[in-house]
Amino acid sequence: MEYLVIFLPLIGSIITYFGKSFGNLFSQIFSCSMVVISAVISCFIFYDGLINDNYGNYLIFEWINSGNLNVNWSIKIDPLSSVMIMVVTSVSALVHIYSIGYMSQDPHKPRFMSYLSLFTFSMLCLVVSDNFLQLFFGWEGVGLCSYLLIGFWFKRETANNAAIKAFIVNRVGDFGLAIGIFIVFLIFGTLNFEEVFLLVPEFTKTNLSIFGGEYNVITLICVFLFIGAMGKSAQFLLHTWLPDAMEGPTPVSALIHAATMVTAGVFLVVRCSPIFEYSQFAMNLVAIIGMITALFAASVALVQNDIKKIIAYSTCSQLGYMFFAAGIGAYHIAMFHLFTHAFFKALLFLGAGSVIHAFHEEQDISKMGGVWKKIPYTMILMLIGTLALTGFPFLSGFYSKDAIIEFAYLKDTSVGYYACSVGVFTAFLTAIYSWRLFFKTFLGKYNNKSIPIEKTHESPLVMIIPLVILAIGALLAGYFFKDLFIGNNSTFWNESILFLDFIKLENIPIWLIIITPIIITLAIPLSYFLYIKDKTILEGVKNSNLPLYNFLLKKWYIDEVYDFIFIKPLKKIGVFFWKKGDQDTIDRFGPNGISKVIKFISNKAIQFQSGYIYDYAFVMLIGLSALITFLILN
Amino acid sequence: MDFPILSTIIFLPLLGALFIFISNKKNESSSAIYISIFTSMANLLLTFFLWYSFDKSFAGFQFIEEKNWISGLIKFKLGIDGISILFIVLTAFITPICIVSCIISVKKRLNEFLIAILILETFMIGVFCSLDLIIFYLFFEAGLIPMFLIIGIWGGPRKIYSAYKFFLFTLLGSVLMLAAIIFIYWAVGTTDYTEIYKLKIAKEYQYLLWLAFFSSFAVKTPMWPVHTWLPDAHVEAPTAGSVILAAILLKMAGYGFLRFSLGMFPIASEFFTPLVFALSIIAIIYTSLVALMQDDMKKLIAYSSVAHMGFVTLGIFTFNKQGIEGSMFQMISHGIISAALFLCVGVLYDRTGSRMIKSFGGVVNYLPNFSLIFIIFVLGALGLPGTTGFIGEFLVLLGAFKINYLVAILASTGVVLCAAYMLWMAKRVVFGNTNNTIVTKLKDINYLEATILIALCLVSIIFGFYPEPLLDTMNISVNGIIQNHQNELTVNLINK
Amino acid sequence: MLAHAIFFYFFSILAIFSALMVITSRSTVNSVFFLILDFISVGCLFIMVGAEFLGMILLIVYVGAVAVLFLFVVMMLNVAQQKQSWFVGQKSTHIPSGLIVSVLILLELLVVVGGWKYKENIMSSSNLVIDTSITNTHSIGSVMYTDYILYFQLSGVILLLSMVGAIILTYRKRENVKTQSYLKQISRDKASAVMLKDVEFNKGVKIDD
Amino acid sequence: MIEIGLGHYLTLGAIIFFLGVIGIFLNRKNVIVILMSVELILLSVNINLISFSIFSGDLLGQIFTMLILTVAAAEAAIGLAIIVIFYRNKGSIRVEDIHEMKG
Amino acid sequence: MENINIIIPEITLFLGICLALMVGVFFRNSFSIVMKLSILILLGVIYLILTDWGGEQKIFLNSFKNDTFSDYFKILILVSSIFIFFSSDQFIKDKTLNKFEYPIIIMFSILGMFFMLSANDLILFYLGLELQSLALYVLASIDRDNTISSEAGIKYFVLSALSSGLLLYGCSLLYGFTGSTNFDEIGVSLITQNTGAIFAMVFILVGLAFKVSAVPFHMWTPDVYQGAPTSITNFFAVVPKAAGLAVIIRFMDLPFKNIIEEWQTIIIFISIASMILGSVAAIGQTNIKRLLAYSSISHMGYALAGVATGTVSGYTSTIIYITIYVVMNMGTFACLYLMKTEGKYSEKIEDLSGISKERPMLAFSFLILFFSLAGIPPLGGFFAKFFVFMSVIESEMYALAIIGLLTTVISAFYYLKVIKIIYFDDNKVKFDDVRNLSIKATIFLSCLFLSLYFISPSIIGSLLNELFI
Repeated sequence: MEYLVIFLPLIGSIITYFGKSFGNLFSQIFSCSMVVISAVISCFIFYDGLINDNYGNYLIFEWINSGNLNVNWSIKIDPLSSVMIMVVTSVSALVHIYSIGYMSQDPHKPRFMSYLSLFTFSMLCLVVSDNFLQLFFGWEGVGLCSYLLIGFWFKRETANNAAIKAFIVNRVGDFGLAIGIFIVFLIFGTLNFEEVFLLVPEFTKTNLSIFGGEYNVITLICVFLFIGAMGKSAQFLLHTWLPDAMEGPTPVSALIHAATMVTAGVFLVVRCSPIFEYSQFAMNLVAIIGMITALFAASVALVQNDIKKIIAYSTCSQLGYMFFAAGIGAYHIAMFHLFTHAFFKALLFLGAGSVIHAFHEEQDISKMGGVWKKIPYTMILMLIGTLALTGFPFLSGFYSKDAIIEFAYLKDTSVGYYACSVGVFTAFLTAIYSWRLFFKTFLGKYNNKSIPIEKTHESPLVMIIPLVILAIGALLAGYFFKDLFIGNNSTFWNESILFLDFIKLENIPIWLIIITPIIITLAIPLSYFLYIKDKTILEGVKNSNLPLYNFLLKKWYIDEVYDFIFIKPLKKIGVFFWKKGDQDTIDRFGPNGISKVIKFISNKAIQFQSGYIYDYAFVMLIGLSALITFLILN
Repeated sequence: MDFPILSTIIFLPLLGALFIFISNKKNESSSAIYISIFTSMANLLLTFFLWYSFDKSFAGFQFIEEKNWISGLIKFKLGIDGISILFIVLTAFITPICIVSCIISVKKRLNEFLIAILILETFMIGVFCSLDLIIFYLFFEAGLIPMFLIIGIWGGPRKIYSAYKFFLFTLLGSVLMLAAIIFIYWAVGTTDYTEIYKLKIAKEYQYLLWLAFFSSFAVKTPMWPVHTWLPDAHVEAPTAGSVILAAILLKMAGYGFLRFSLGMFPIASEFFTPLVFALSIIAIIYTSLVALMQDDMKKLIAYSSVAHMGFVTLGIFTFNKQGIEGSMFQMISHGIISAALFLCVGVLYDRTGSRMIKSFGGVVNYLPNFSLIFIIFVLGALGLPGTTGFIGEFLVLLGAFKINYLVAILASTGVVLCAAYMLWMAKRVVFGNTNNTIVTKLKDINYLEATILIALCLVSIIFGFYPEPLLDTMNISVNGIIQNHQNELTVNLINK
Repeated sequence: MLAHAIFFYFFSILAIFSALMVITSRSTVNSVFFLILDFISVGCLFIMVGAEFLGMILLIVYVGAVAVLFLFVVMMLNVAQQKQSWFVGQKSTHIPSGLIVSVLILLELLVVVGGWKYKENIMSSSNLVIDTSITNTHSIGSVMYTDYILYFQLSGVILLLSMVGAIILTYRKRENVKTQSYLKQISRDKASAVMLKDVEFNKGVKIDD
Repeated sequence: MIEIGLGHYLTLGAIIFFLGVIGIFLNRKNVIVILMSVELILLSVNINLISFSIFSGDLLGQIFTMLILTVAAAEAAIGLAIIVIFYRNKGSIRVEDIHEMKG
Repeated sequence: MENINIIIPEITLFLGICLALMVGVFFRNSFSIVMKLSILILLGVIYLILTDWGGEQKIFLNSFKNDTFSDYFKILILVSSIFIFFSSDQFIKDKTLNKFEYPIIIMFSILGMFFMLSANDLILFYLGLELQSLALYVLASIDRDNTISSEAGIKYFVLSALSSGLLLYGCSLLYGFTGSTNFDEIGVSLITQNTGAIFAMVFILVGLAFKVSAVPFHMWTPDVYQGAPTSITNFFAVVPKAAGLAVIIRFMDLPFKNIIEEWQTIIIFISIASMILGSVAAIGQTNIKRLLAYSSISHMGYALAGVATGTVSGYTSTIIYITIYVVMNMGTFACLYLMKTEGKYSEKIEDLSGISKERPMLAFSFLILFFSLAGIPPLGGFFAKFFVFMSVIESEMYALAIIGLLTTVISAFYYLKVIKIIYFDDNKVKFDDVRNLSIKATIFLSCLFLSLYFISPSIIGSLLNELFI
């Protein structure tokens, strides 16, 4: 059964790709059914694990066996992976179905479906791995699928660039992850999670001298692993690919860049909680990076105009939440937020997709507005998503986000307090940009000049139904799974997450509980007023703080800085090495130089062969006298 | 085993070449095609049989054949172990592919081309089979002749410069090796590798001898800064030539390092490790950066070969299990993937006559099947898990990390750069808009091309997921190498 | 002793002078004459030192044959006018350095050869002792055709070769040259010598038919 | 100085040898002079041999000398023949004219 | 009574010469007959040598010596001469060199070489050398109506006369300072203290180096190779070289064996200079005969490297080298006989361009021969170099070995140039279809030998086993 979950998407992918000749319908139905079956089974596995405690590790076959390096292909089912499987397969199934409608005009449907299924397979490989290497396989696999799907519309230059950027930035992260894995293998001699986790306590004092300094191995491992996680989860400094990745089709953004792949980083940190727990430095680093990302992304999201980019930054920001949750030790809450976030963010993306669909591929929110009557379902669903995202009371986001903030407070450390305040502030920003998005899209005046309002239309049923299901999740998931995931007495996580010092969610000051809901509720009218009623105020603010505005609009100029620091110099160095190094130095003084010298000598040697007898005799005599003189001198 | 299977495998292609030579008719090549395909396939089957009957649990050399050759001096000695068998299989596997590819793409003087390739196969397999240094040198050098002709006769516009550069560069490197081999003969009393292995070479000689061997292998590998012949040779060589060059000829050097430098000069190898590491690192980063800026596909792949071979040398000189097995794997993987990439470029070149990246774009619209395969190999080249490329690179880096963190970390940046230049090329060639009207009229790959490419593709993916057959084959032999190395070093330490 | 020294110095200075003149003389004919003078003086030295047969032979062979051959060729090729002119119109600038090099060789030769002290013990292995009781000619003649017959024959072969070689190089079969063939003339019979013809009357004779 | 020994003769031989050598490569005008220089060299050899022969009381040197005389004659004959055919082809035997081939 | 039997081959050869001379004089247009007769005579001499193979014997007051060494070289000379006769037949007729004296003079020079090889005495050696040289003077200028050929004759004559003058001067000093002309006796009395005799050694060495055209006494080589008719060049490139090298070995092994220190440095110098100059100067050549001249200079450098070791294995390696060199040059020159366009023989390298399309077999022969000349394995030329370097390194002369190996790379450059012209360039000149079996057989046998030599590389070595016991 476990095998089925993993391999059905793969089969779906392969058959869909090569079954092009069976037609589009076949490919869509086949791949959808495969993933749906997989999703159903995964729910069953989750349930089975929950009820019967039926967890285990299923070996497929040995992968690499080299000296003391033994790595298997295997399926490890434990609470953590079962949750992930369920999230991945179910969101994936819904996105598959949604894609049937969304991609109906596209000539390359089978390819698209195939990539989606392949992505699902890779993601599953990642989450069910029992060792670092298979995780790395899935990690790169999802990166690949992300690359393929971002660049799906390969004729667009921007899409291609975005795809490459995504892959390479991820590679930078993978570079860190790989080094983390190397250190793990170096220290522990194995890459198997369980074996590593068992050994961790013995090595907490071990130091490794690297780059001329002595560092604690656990910290090193954690830092490098976290670099990997940063890359995949688009954390600050390595986030640049995520907004660009919105060049891909919207279902892709929903599935990969919101619900599943980007959370792989969080998953990694949670999976490695038994290591992270032993390094306070790494934990703090995670938390701080998470906080910076949360704040940064939210601030940038405030001023963006592209509907998908706003949601992308929002995703970034929410991932920041998850990280700082993990960083302060609230792994289960991070997972919970991951879980709920999957629903509402997928919902938002798909909803945005629906909007875009309605506007015929228009993504700029300043060119939308006032269409709520034309697309009512979409509007309602988006509303649910927005509410859930902002953490409106009793929706799923509320439970997870608040839990993070509360936990941070209870942690009772300086990082915890910072995290708490950042959480609250970010929640406020989240509310502002979310409502800005919502209001500018649906309310106000109709701004689009290229498409008359009559032409906008509601999406087909096949797109709406997945949205509805997700909306239900967004509404209720928090409430239903709250106790299970983060409840005080829950033993659900069992040994898959390690807590060294357990914090009970008690004795929370009442003001803390209510401050966030109040802020975000107040944000609704505020943003309505600012974005719909009286735009002049914002204009004034914007004009008086133009540098700041531009700073935010240009995403803190990080892309430009990277371009300046890395890309251009690398290209220049490449050309330099090629032209100056290879051609002008090595070739010039190497082969070409030597052959020139030899040709020169050759010409000189030939000059002696002047054709005159006396010269010949002269050379002979020189030879004779040289030999005689040599002999006499000896 | 009484039947001299190794000699058969070595000389069967030569026989085939002879047949073609005899039955050579002008403007008539069907019989030559059949003969060459038949011979190479028969050889492939024989090597499979060899692999099948190979005893994986035995560390020493197997299928040993010994004949008096130069009386009183040198014996003609053949034998294989877990390392060489893989290269033999690789050679026998690549050759039919080359033959098919040149049947498709070579328009003039096909018969001669087939003869050259078959003769080359003989020499290449001979290199991997020989257990005597002189025999090894003989085969090692002899391969220059057919390769020189392949580049020169069927090459591109700058073929003469490239062929010269290739020939003289490699010859220059290997004459020093010849001097070293002869010196070993007089110092040890034999050039039989197994004997030298037992008798050991005195420590004070090792350093210079190591350098002499290094000069040959470094050129052939090729290592920075003696790599510049490779891009030129690749660019100008015909497709099949590039394939053989990348897939097998470069591997001879890696094999040489592994078998001879490590086996015979353990102390010197240890001593010169920093040098090799430094050059490998430079090769990886430097050539990756150069590759990034190439506008010729073949040149790009050639530079990437240099970078990939940098991983190989890096891995070999880690002296640990992962590193060496990784190098082995990387060599085989590179043999398959770079061969396939050259074939892919060949497919485009056959159709358009251009290898320039900028003359393509949007190929996927017109050659979807080709593009799929091309992308798979691009991904394999950048070391995506699930292809052989990943396992090789990963093991090498893992092995290197055990020895030297800095080296491993620097080498890892090569992986990132590799992704950059490979994907950038893929983007500019396969994706994007089609600016060139020629591209719009292209036909997708035909069955023959598809067959060879898919064969390579399958091998790459299968061994990417299930590398056990390869790792298992080399396991014991690699252990032997490491064991020997450790012993030598210990003895050396005690002597100190 | 003194007489020996006087004669030695006289003839050797003469030999050196004439050798110098051979190579420097402006006229080739003069060169040949100086060569002859050189041979004569050296021949005298030979006779003086006791190798009278060779001294004579030198005169006979060289002066009588070789030098005359030279003269003959010089005359035949009509190059007598080609004047020797050193240091004029040189294309090659090696002359000063050439002189230096050859003087170097000479000095080294003189140091080693001229200054070398004759050691008896090394020369003891002589296997053909000069018998002072018989003449020089006699003693040479008695071994030349017995013990050293191989050398003698071989020198004959060399002369044969030089003959054949000189002929193959210079002999030219001349076309359209009328030559006598005695055999042909003698062996002519009547039939081939006389042709009888019946001549028709009153028609005249047409000779060139 | 008065005592005339082997050294004197050898010195004479060396000087004539030296003059012969100089004659060969300082000569610019006439090939026949070169031939004469060769004869000078052979003469110097003869002086050496004769003096060695006399001073060591060994007849062999004289026999050698005689053979050299023969060879010298043969050499002169062939040499002059070659000069003659060259003259026929070229119309000159100036040393400077003999440089059709070079490089 | 002395055993006259051992000189029978020489006597037979001389009588054969006389017979051929007679036949040539008394028959009209007798070239073909004399040619065939000469081949028969040479075959007969081979037979005579083989029947009395080996065994060291001396006659004529120890001045004539016959042993395996001289027998081997005699056979080598005879076999290669026969092949030259065979393969050059067509060429000679085309060039109207078909005078009956032609083979006779070659036989004279062979006779001279025989005496050179068998000489155990300075006088006999000198006479043999002169006999050979005089014949070669004639041969060089045998195309007497051709300016170039007669120029080659003059150059060869003047320089060779100079060199034999130097050699003779050395001989006279050697005679004076050791008191004997017999090699064995010279060998005994020639010791390091004997400065004058060592001086004489240098002069003799110069003369011998001239014969094998070793640098710096090589100056005649390119011009004579170019000027002489190809068939003569073929002879020049092969036969006197082998004989000259044999004589050098003889000298080093017998009279000079006690002063090895002194001559070793000289030979090393000459050897290195030849390798380098031969490789370097050949690069710019456009005439294939000139190219081969420089090539033979560098080959002589390698062969002398074997001599320079002064050991038995070194001498053996030199003999192997020269044997393979002879085979390679036989084949290469036979190929030149096929370079005929519209009845004229071409010598320009560029005329070979692209012949691989029209004449694949000829091109392939060139390929084998030139790669073999370059010393690329697995062809015969490689083994020649291999054995030399084996012995050089055995004698721990590493610098010589390294320089030698590096110059092989340089020399590979110009061999590749010819291959490049043949195979890579476009066709310009169309060669006549020469249907001559003997030329093709020569090429074929030579190529076969070179390409199959790797099967049993020790074959020559084992022949030579008893050489220097």
